[in-house]
Amino acid sequence: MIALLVAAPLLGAAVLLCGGRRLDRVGHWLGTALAAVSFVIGLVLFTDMLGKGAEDRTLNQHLFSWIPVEGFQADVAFQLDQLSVTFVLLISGVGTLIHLYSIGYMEHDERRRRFFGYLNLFLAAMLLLVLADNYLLLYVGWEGVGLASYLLIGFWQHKPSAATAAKKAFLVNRVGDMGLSIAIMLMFTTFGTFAFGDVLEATGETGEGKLTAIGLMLLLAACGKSAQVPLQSWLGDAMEGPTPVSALIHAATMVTAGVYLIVRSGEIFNAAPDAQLAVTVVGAVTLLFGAIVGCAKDDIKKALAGSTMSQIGYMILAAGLGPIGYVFAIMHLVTHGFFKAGLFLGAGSVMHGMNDEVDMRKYGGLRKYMPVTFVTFGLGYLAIIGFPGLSGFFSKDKIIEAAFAKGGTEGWILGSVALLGAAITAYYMTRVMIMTFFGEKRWEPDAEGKQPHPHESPKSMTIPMILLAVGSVCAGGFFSIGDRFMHWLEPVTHHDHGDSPLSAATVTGATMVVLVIGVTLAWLQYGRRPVPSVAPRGSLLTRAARRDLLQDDFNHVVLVRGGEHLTRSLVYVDHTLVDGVVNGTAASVGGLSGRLRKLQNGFARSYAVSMFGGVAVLIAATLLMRAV
Amino acid sequence: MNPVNYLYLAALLFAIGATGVLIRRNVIVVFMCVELMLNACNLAFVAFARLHGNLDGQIIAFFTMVVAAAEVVVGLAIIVSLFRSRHSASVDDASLMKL
Amino acid sequence: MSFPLLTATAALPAVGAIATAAVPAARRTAAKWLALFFSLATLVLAVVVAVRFDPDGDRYQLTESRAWISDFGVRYELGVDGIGVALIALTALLIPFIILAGWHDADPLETKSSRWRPTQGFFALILAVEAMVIISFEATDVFLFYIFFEAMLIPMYFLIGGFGDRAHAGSDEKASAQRSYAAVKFLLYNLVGGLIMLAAVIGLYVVAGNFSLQEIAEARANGSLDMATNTERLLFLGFFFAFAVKAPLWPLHTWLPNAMGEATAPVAVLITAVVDKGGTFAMLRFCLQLFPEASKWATPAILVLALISIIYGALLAVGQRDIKRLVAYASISHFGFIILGIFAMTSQGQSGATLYMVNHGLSTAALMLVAGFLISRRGSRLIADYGGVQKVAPVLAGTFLIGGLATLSLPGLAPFVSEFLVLVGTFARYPAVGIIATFGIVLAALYTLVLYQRTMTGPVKPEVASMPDLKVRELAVVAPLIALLIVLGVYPKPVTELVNPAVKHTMSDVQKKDPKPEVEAAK
Amino acid sequence: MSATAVHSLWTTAADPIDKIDAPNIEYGQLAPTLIVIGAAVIGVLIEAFVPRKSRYYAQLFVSVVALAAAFAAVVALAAGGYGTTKARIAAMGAIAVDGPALFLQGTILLAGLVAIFTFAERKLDPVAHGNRVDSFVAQAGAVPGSEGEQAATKAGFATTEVFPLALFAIGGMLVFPSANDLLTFFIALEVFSLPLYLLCALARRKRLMSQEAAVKYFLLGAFASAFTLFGIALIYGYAGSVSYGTVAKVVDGTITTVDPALAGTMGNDALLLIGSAMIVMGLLFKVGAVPFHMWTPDVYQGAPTPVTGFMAAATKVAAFGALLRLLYVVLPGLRWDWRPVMYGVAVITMLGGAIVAITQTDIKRLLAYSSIAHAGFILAGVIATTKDGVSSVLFYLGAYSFVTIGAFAVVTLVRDAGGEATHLSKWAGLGRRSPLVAAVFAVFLLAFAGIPLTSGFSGKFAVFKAAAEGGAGALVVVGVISSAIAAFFYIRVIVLMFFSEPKADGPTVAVPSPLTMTAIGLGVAVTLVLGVAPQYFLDLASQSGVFVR
Repeated sequence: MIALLVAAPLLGAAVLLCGGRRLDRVGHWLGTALAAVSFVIGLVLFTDMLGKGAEDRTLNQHLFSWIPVEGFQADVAFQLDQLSVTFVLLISGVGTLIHLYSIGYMEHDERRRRFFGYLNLFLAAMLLLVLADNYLLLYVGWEGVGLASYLLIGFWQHKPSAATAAKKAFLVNRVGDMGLSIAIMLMFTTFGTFAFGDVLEATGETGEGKLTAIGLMLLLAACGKSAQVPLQSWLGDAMEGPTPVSALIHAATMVTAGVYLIVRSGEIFNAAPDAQLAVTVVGAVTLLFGAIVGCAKDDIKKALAGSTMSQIGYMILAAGLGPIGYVFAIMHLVTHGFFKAGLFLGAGSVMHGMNDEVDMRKYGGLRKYMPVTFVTFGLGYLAIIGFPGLSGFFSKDKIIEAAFAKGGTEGWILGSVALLGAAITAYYMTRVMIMTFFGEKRWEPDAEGKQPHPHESPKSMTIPMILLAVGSVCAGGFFSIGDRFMHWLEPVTHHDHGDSPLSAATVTGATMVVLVIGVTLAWLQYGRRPVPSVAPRGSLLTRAARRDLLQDDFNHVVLVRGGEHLTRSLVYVDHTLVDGVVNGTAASVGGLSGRLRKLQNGFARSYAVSMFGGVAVLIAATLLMRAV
Repeated sequence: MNPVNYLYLAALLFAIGATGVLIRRNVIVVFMCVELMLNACNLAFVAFARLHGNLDGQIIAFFTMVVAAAEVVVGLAIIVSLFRSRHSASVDDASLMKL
Repeated sequence: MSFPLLTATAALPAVGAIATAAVPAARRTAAKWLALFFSLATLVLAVVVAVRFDPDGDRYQLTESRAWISDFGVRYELGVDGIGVALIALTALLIPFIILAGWHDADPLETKSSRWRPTQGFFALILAVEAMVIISFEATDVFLFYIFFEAMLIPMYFLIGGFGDRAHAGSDEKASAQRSYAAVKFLLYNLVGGLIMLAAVIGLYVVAGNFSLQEIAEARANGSLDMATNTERLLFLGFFFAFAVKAPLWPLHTWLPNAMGEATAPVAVLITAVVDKGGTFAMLRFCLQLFPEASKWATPAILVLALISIIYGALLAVGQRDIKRLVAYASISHFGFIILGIFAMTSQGQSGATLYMVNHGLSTAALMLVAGFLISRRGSRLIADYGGVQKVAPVLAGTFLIGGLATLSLPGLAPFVSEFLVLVGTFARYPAVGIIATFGIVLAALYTLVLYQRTMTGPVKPEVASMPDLKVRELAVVAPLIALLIVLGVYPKPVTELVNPAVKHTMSDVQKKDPKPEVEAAK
Repeated sequence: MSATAVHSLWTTAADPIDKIDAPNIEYGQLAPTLIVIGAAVIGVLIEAFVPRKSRYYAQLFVSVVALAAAFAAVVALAAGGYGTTKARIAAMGAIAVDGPALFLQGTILLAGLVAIFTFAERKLDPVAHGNRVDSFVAQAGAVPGSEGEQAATKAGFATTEVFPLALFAIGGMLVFPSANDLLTFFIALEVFSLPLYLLCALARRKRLMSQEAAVKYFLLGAFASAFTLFGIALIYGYAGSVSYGTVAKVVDGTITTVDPALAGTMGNDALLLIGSAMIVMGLLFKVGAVPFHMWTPDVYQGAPTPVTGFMAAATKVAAFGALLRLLYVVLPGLRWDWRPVMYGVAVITMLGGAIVAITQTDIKRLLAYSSIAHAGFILAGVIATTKDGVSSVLFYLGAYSFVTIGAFAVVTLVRDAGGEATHLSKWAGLGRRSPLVAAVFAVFLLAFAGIPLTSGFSGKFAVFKAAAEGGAGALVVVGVISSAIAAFFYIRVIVLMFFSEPKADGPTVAVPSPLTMTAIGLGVAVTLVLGVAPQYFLDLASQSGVFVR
């Protein structure tokens, strides 16, 4: 049954990718249907699980022994518990919606069938990732989603920028993957296994050093997949992909895999405080980083990407807090999945109506032309900034609370950062909202001179948007009332209330204050005054933020340039030195040959001289041998 | 006279012959030097025969003479044909093939 | 005596080579089909060998033993262990694809009737190589192995030097000069390696008095054959040098890019996927079994060289402008992994190395053969001459991508399993080495994706605009390879089961035990 | 006083000579040599008495029959156990009939037979004035390019003397490795050398080079012979005998022949050491070891190619045979003296031959240098000083001689307007023009290079193995290094033949008569058989590895 979850979309991918043109007309429906099948199976399993007691909700399925080698056991086996079923529902649910949306969005693309194949491949890999019962199989899903992400970011391969972005995403992720594989190797040498159950139970039997090392390596992996500093640079570029992809992979699901990994490995981190600290630091830094970048971008998708980074920063921060934060990390993950997917779909809908224009400075006043989009996007907006009662309010608030609850100076710092992040979130999201839907029209004809005619998107696109908006509005409340979500996950992640120096009400109040400040600032800057359609030069920070806080420049100079020089010099070394030594030896033998050859001068007498000398040496040597 | 002195003489002759081969240019002279070396050997054989008091050495000397004669026949034939084609009796002129 | 199955497996392609060579000049197509038939028949025999082989049985099975040159202490001794079976199967499997992929590579350019019969020669040489490779995998007599290990250089040499890419064939003097340079370089490197090994082979005879692998290994194990430490080390170095040239290990690798660059793609596959495996196979079979102590002594140095190969090969692959040279450098990197796995001296490492040999054969074959199809369409090996191929030939691009992904060891494809095993096996004993080697996986992604990006994506270049997609024959070559890559990636058990007992034997030969996990060790 | 009495006044009666011991000649055991020499004499008579037209056929017939008969005799002797249990010294101590002698005689005879086939080849050179011509000059006495030469060609003259000359040479070679005293040794040396000098001078094309080769070979050969002879004299002086057995015993110290009074001057080991060095030098000259090799390239290049092949193969066999007997039978007591020296010679010969060959541009000179390098390899086997050493050298010689004759026979096939096209540049693209010939030549080159599955590998393995067992491991390493260097130039030729584009004015490949085809075919067959299944021949060599003393 669990295997079917993965198998259905995998089958879809195989059929769609190998099927050829014959499937062009039905391919998208097939893909969507199989995604839905997964979702339905997920629901069935979920209800099944609800029927059981909290302690025996974990389901295991062993398919076959994958790599049986002496002293090494890797299985293809699944584990379905509360944590994974949460993900399964999110992935397959949002996934199905986005499949649906894509039918409309990709209608005019001649390679739509392939697009759905890739989407199905992604679903399969992502489900494998969350269902695996050991780290190695998780790794397969981990790289599988990376592959799908690569294929989908670069879906419009004819655009060099898309191809480059795809490659970049894969490479940066590979750096993270390196961390994951080292972590697995460490587990193998430490515990002799890398199955979740065995490893997590045995954490007490080894020293903190090992666990810290494993934790840091897992963090590296999470940084790669979840676009956390210092491996965040790929996410902005990843927006080159079609918008449904951004919504599904680069907002709702794949990028949160890092959070899943950390929460899943909770026992390791719990026993390694240093690693935990590193996690919180990474989360806090990324939270601000993403938010600042999000403020400066004029490209609607890149602004949202900055936001995603920042929100995942929140989750990572929460996950780093240990049992205090695990539940909230996952909760924020789920609510974020709803509203961010909704926002992206909204952005896609806007672009759909605006001839694929992405620059917000060329939008303006769209609320009248796209009412459904406006409303759903607006609800998502309210959810993300944490408007009271909407889902973001509950989940984010809890994280800020938990950060303070960490206690000590750390708690204060982390809490303050989280609060600051909330203010910036309010600011940049308001900015996006105003620039897109309010103010004057700043529309411009596209490159082919076509004036945009904004219109509402077709049903297949709006329905998913509406459903996601509903999720954005209700999920938080539904989860939080009576701490339902906490109780649901507690058997897996455990929970600890921590020791908050501030009361919950204080924190909520503070959040509200910073929220108002952020919204007001944005309104002062963009609502009151007309938005210039060409970006002003801006302050140093703005310019830096537009360039992703110069991280790409750093990468370019240090890694790309440095790498180019390194490879170029190595090519030279290989040619001249390594090959040169051999060629040189050959040449010197040749030279020796040329010189010795001259002795053969054609004169019989000189030959006789050599013979005479030879016999003299021969005699001398013979006598010498005797003398010695 | 001490027969050993004949040996010294033989060695001397041999050396003279060898030197001649090395430094003379005329093919005929070179060839004569080789003959000189052979005769030096003969002298040595005879001297040794005398020293040892057996006849082997002397017999060998006869054989050597025959061989030398045969060598002359072959050698002169070759040298003459070379001389007729090149009109030169210098060994050094015959150096078409080298390197 | 039962039917000499192993002899038959090796002899069949040899017979095929002779038969193919004898086909009259005008009947080119017949020669091709004949060669294909023989290669398929060999595949059938190889499958029979694999089926008849019992993983739980004796170490060497299907053994044959006949007197051959008693003066040299040489017997005609054949026998296979799991590793041998796996590699024989790989060889027999790849050759039909190589033949099929090179179907038109040796068609004579001018239709002028002459006695020059390149087509017949090409396929006959491929079959000859197959025969020699198979018998060298089967030989359990050091001398017998050596003979064919060396002799296979000659047909390989003619294949490299005699048959270039269509694009470069004909009157292009420079290309022909480069090609013969590559062929000579290939031969000289390997010949020098082989000759140095010859000295060691002779030395082994002087020490041991015969060449039977089993006898010597047994005598070593029970102490009746005692080698002085220095003797053993020198002999080991002699053997290892030859294998390191063939494998190839840095810094003895420079022949490979030339050879693979200049040869046609199928021949390049033959070099790297089949012939070169002889080197790593022999390290596992001969170096470790005959000279266990010296192997352990040399391990640190070899690990360092293997690491350098991994990183250096990958970095150079990034810097290449020529598609085939890029694949060649990638192979150097991969051979680094194989050697690393062998000398990590852990079960995982060695199983991984063996699997790696098989998987690398498949993945490189897939990538290189598709690259060959690509090159034959445009007539250039330079990456810069391509762009946007994906748009005009999506199937070609797709298969190329899968080949590339296999090369970068994407999980789910076969090479991942082996690469991970090698890494884990290495890490278990030498953590630092394992970590450095892991950098290789990032670099692998870099060179593969850069290659894919530059050739397949972006705007369509005018020169490739009319490029046809894969033909049925070409698809028939690539599709099974890809299917195998996936199957072995998901379910490598058939191969690991074959390999495990052999690895156990090797581990006991070198008297090494896997390091215990820390938790267990603590108990 | 009777007359008798008067007579007895100044004469005294000697003991009546009632019997002279007639020398006891074992004709049966000497049959191979006798047959060949006899045939040579008949050949001379044929020259004198048979009409010019029939001489070619008569000579060919006599030569072939004689060589075949002699070979049959060798086989018969071997079958009769003379190579092993019944090994003995015949002809009053002059000739040894034992394993090595018979093995080498058999090899020489077969090589000679094949060489005679190439001598007799008359299909390669274009027909001159209606006469089919072979590789030899029409009239040796005629000045090159003169009217006399043209007249001789027109008249259809042919130097059919080459057949008896070759037979004499073969006769000498048969004796050389089986000579059991230094006198016989020397005579045999001259008997096979002198005809070779002449044969060298008899090329039909490029006569100046041919004559030059003959002069050089002759002068240097005579020079070397003089040294050898002087060495013999010194040994004689040391031992008082030239019989191998006696000398060996004196060297061992088993017997003393020198009058104690003379011990101060004659009992001196210096005589022995210098003498043996000089004799060895003469042999090293014949095998072409560095630094006595310098005649080799010039002579190989200038001599008519069939003669070159014959020389390269048979001379080497005979000379190495004699060297083996000298070192193993006469001088084993000195092995601690000569081994290091020969070691050095072997090293520089292997390396020198291989290195200088790299830059050669003429195929015959290339093969000459290759033969020098091979001499070095064989010396490695000689140095082993074991029974295996002997048999490995025997095997190597057998394997090598057929490859060599075959290779030179192929060289005769590649021709352009000026005769054989021996410059390497002319061989470019031969593989495309005549794949079969090129492939055959490639097989020979691979055998020279010692690639497995050819006789070259088996031979090389045998000698290196013997050397290693004999404790000369370092020599083996030098050997493999020079093999690697040597491989380079063999491969260069293969590259040239197969991977270079044929030149427009390239040479043509003549279609030979069955004679040459037999020579080449036999070469290929021996190369492959000894490469793949050498056991029988190794056994043979190993059974033949024991000298009689």
